Amino acid sequence: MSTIALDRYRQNYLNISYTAKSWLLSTDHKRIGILYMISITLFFFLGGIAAVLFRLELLTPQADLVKAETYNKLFTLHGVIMVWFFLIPSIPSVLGNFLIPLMIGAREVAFPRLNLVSWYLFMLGGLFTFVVLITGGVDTGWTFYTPYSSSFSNSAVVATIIGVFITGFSSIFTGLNFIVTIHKLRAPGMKWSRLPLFIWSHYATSLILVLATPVLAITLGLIAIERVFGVGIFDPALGGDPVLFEHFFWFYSHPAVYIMILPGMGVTSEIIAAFTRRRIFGYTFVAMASLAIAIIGFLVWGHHIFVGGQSAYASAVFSGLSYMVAIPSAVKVFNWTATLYKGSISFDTPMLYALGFIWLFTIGGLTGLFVASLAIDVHVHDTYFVIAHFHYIMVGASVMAYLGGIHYWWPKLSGRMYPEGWGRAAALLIFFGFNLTFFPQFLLGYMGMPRRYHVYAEEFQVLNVMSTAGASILAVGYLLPLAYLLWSLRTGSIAIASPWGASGLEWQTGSPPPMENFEEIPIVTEEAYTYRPESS
Amino acid sequence: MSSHITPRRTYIFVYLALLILLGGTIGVAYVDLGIWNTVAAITIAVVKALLVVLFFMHVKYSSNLTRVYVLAGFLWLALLIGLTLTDYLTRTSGF
Amino acid sequence: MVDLPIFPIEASTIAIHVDLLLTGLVAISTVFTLIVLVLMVYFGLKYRRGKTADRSNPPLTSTKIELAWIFGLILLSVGAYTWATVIFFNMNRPPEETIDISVVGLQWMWKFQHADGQREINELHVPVGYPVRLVMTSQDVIHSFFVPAFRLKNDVIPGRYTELWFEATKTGEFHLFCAEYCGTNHAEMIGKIIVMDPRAYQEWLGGQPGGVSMVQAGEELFTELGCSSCHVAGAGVRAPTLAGMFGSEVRLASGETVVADEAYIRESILFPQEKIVTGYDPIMPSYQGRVSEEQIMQLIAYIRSLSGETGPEGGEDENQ
Amino acid sequence: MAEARAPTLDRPELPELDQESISLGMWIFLASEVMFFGALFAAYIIYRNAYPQVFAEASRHLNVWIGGVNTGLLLTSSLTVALAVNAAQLGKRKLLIAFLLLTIVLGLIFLGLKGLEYSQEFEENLFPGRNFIYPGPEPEKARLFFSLYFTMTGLHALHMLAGLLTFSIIVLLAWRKKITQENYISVELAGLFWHFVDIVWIFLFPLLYLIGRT
Ligand code: HEA
Ligand code: HEA
Ligand code: HEC
Ligand code: CUA
Ligand SMILES: [Cu+2]
Repeated sequence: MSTIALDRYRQNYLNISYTAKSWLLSTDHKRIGILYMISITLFFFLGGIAAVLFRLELLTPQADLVKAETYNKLFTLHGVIMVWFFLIPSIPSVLGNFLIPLMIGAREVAFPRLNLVSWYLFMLGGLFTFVVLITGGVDTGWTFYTPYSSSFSNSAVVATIIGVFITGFSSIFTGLNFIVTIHKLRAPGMKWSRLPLFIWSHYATSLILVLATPVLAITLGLIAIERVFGVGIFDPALGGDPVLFEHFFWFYSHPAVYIMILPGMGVTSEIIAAFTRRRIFGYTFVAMASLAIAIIGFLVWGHHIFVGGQSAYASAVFSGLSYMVAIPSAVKVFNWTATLYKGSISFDTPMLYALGFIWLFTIGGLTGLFVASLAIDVHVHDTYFVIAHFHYIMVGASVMAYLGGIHYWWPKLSGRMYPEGWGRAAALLIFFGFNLTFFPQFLLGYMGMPRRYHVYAEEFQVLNVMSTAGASILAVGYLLPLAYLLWSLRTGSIAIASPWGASGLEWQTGSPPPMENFEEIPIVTEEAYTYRPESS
Repeated sequence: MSSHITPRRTYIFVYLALLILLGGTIGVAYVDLGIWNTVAAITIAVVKALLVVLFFMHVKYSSNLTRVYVLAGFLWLALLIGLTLTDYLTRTSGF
Repeated sequence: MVDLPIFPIEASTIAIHVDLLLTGLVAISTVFTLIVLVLMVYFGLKYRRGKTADRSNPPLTSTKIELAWIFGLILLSVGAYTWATVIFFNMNRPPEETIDISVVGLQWMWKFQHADGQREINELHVPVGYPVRLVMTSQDVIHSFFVPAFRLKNDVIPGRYTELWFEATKTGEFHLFCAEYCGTNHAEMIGKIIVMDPRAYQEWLGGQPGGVSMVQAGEELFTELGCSSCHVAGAGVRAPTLAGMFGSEVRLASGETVVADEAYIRESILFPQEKIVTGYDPIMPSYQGRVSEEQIMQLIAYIRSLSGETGPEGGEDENQ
Repeated sequence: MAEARAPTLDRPELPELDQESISLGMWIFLASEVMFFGALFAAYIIYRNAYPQVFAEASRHLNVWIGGVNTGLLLTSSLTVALAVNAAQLGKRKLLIAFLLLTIVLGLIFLGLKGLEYSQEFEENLFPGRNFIYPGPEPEKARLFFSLYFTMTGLHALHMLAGLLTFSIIVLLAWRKKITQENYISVELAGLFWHFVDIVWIFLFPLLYLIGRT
């Protein structure tokens, strides 16, 4: 196998053609994955720049860098871009697209052309939103709460909604594609019980993509209709109920947070297995936990409106269900930790990210339980405590998992190795910068600093300065991988088919894989992660 | 491509049943049954939908996997409605 | 002079319970985070690749262990959940006797009116040691009334009433924030809760140009708007008498019964056709667009007073 | 391998999905569509539950005749679509085209009637836009009913348009003999979509037109 891989002139999906057309019209899942990678990286830095700007504003209690309007537009831009144009498509659309067929031993996804359509929809929605956010801006927050968004804001709400709406269809098609692919295109012998956990978590993610996204589309659509035609469904002046909008919005947006974490969990499972040379402890439980999270995750949305005018009884129900969704998450954390036992552990960059993921997810998840506890949420709702909670999960955990995954599969994606020393340094820098940015925000939140405030009370300043300092370190931390990964494309050493010695079908084909993925469709005879730590 | 071919006669029967049910739903709407009006309307609609799904859409002959996804759509809708109602039906003030 | 206060002052009866709960959750979380951290470090050192260690027969799965931690966590969750939920329901249930204050939120200020008619903007004076109940609504978008020192917040929603009650335990000035994003100057929709000792509070009330109390204002409106032309014994029109109505169960034409609370009265004024009292004709006109939220609150105060509800004045009588 | 660098990136032997798998994709999409309309149904249920009288009264302003006839038309079109799929399965091209054309005609009549109905409602100022005037009690809440009515039926009509467009394309393809007994999946998929649109209407009709008729 390695003889093929070493042949750098071997035909593969990257060198088969270099024309722009061969990329922009490619229906190859690997190329589409790369297209997504480039686009979401751009969006990430865009959202990041907004974050840097408002973090700078927050250095002092007064408004000095930007005006109130600008500040509001900045955090809206940050939230909208980071959620819909970076994190939701991050792991599924990049790594999922690239790896799902490879991992299950298929040549393609089920609907290759639809896959390309998804990317175009994504870009259409993305560019649309981008132009809107840059030219006019929107100031509703990423949550679009009505009646502010429908009757009061005079920013470009409708245009933004159209962008998000279009991108929603990209999500739905991606999810649909993955589901059919996983059901129908598994290689012979690839039973469900042999699937890598990455596949399980993407299956669960796809369910959410398909069943939750349409609700967001219609709900935002209703806001747009209300603004354009004056046909209001949530307008309190007509006896409508703005809280109903919140219900619908969160019916999507809570499951959506699992769209953002489940794929990261899948990546983590792969990395932990590869770098401990161990089958993940409790494979079945970890796999089922993904499905449990996806399903129970649909039943907890009301925890965002504990103080939003929801009945106290409904709040009690949603709080209880939120506690339940923590249990499958805990199962995962414990099983990953248990996998380390008697492993053969090496601390390469991907492993550092994976361990960072586990620990930061634990903190983020546990503080999720704080906010799921009714009495605490009354106090910390809409404060920086919530901001810290979700950045611990979304930045601490999910972005770490994404970076870990990119490093782990970089040889497969690009055919080159990244510089290991730089990789580890960046991972540590990001970990440190991250904690310095967001840990102080828990304290700020409990002290009562509300979110979406550009001016604040004096006593909050010290912690805010710490947070901004952390954000600057974080910014450098994120620039590093961008730089050395790009650099490695020219200078990195050539990757062999399986540089980590990991199991999994994706490692059995060349790096980068040939256009048709496998010269011959593999036949699977073993379970996932067959390693023998004693022997290494 | 091979798949089940439903005889045309079946389609016609189903169609006639649908028309009768349509007549039924209109008819029953003009009789005062109190709350049962709504129950009847929904029941008839569900039966009609079932007929369409099972025969016109061939779910009667589909694999279990397809059936799971057919059900999933409706089940999830029930979740959306059901849990939203836990709020609306227990509100003590307002709305 | 960097001083870093990292814990907010506790100034209400409920705050101590919330903080205790927080402490409990922090303790649980610390245990779990440490377990994960310690195991990660320990295994990482012990089983580092290249090190010799006993790696024989690594366990692959164990249903027993899995079920053990699943059920363990369920028990722990039920405990924490119950604790938090009980406090929450106590936060929601005001005591019988409260000082009632009406609150209207609008872009971007807070308006308050005391029972005796004293109005305040962005400042609210309350006595220490007495339960205070806020009945809140918004004139435009959703806001949220947040007093960190009391550990309390609730959204203020247009078209509805929401409530909040607290009993301050410390005198002093505390932050009032708007916590729900409400547009450009959301961050400046802030104010002060000034907690005074009861005597000072009485003096403050006396010193304010209160003028007309809520009930009186409501009574005037009641005549002005023509309510009295129907809702008064001997009026030509048959309309239910409003005396004794507040808090009672009203039987509706549809067969349902509802409790006549603030929201019900508000609805009766704005959307009278929706809930028709049994035995009456649906002739009451809608007052939507003709009364402001503040005026509705005054009407409600008046209608409450007709039921001999201690209501608005109640709290005050106590203070004397 | 040098020849493999041809500009076309067609990969060899891409697996042919069987019909069942392709239909599965459609069904997943339809599950998604259920949720898309579903939020509107949820809103309807919640508001109707809150304001039953007003909704009943407002419903009486709709034209039950047009609604009823349209339901009949749509059910019939579902039959013709089912028969079209049947014809495709049997490889009867002419019959396929005939049934599809019939479906398109039925769909167009539906939309025509719907348009007529909308224009009547616009004339009566029942469109809940800026000129909304409602003669009955509680105009504000009746307005909610009409908002729901117009959004739900409007969205439904858009779906019908999409379906009709697809059918027109399929007629063209069938005309050019591109649709064969072995490859009629497009007919099958369009059919599934159309039946779904029919089912949505099966619920819309009683919920919008038939409340408060007693
Ligand atoms: C990827 C994103 C992500 C993820 C995975 C989660 C996961 C969770 N979230 Fe989070 N959340 C967000 C993103 C996310 N959240 C965002 C973006 C917001 C704010 C939106 C906005 O308003 O803008 C938010 C807001 C938010 C709120 C509303 C707060 C408020 O506005 O007042 C709540 C309330 O319950 C909540 C709860 C939870 C819970 C219980 C989990 C659980 O799934 C966590 C489960 C995990 C664990 C618990 C850790 C592992 C467990 C152990 C180590 C064992 C110990 C366990 C027990 C004792 C049971 N979240
Ligand atoms: C995937 C989701 C995601 C990600 C990755 C992030 C990343 C970051 N977020 Fe994000 N955040 C959200 C999702 C996310 N956020 C959401 C949903 C909200 C709520 C919005 C709302 O209220 O509506 C929010 C809100 C939010 C707030 C609250 C704003 C407010 O309420 O007023 C803050 C405050 O500190 C913050 C900070 C940061 C920081 C410092 C990062 C950093 O991790 C970013 C680091 C990245 C970079 C810094 C870019 C890389 C570097 C460069 C481009 C170099 C150039 C840099 C310089 C000029 C120094 N975020
Ligand atoms: C044209 C006569 C008329 C006027 C004017 C009128 N009402 Fe009424 N009101 C009625 C009738 C009749 C009913 C009982 C039927 C119903 O519930 O609508 C009623 C019911 C009520 C109820 C519910 C009573 C119960 O027992 O549940 C309240 C509260 C009320 N009105 C308040 C007011 C207020 C406040 C005003 C003025 C702002 C007002 N009404 C003006 C005729 C009137
Ligand atoms: Cu008012 Cu924010
Ligand atoms: Cu949530």
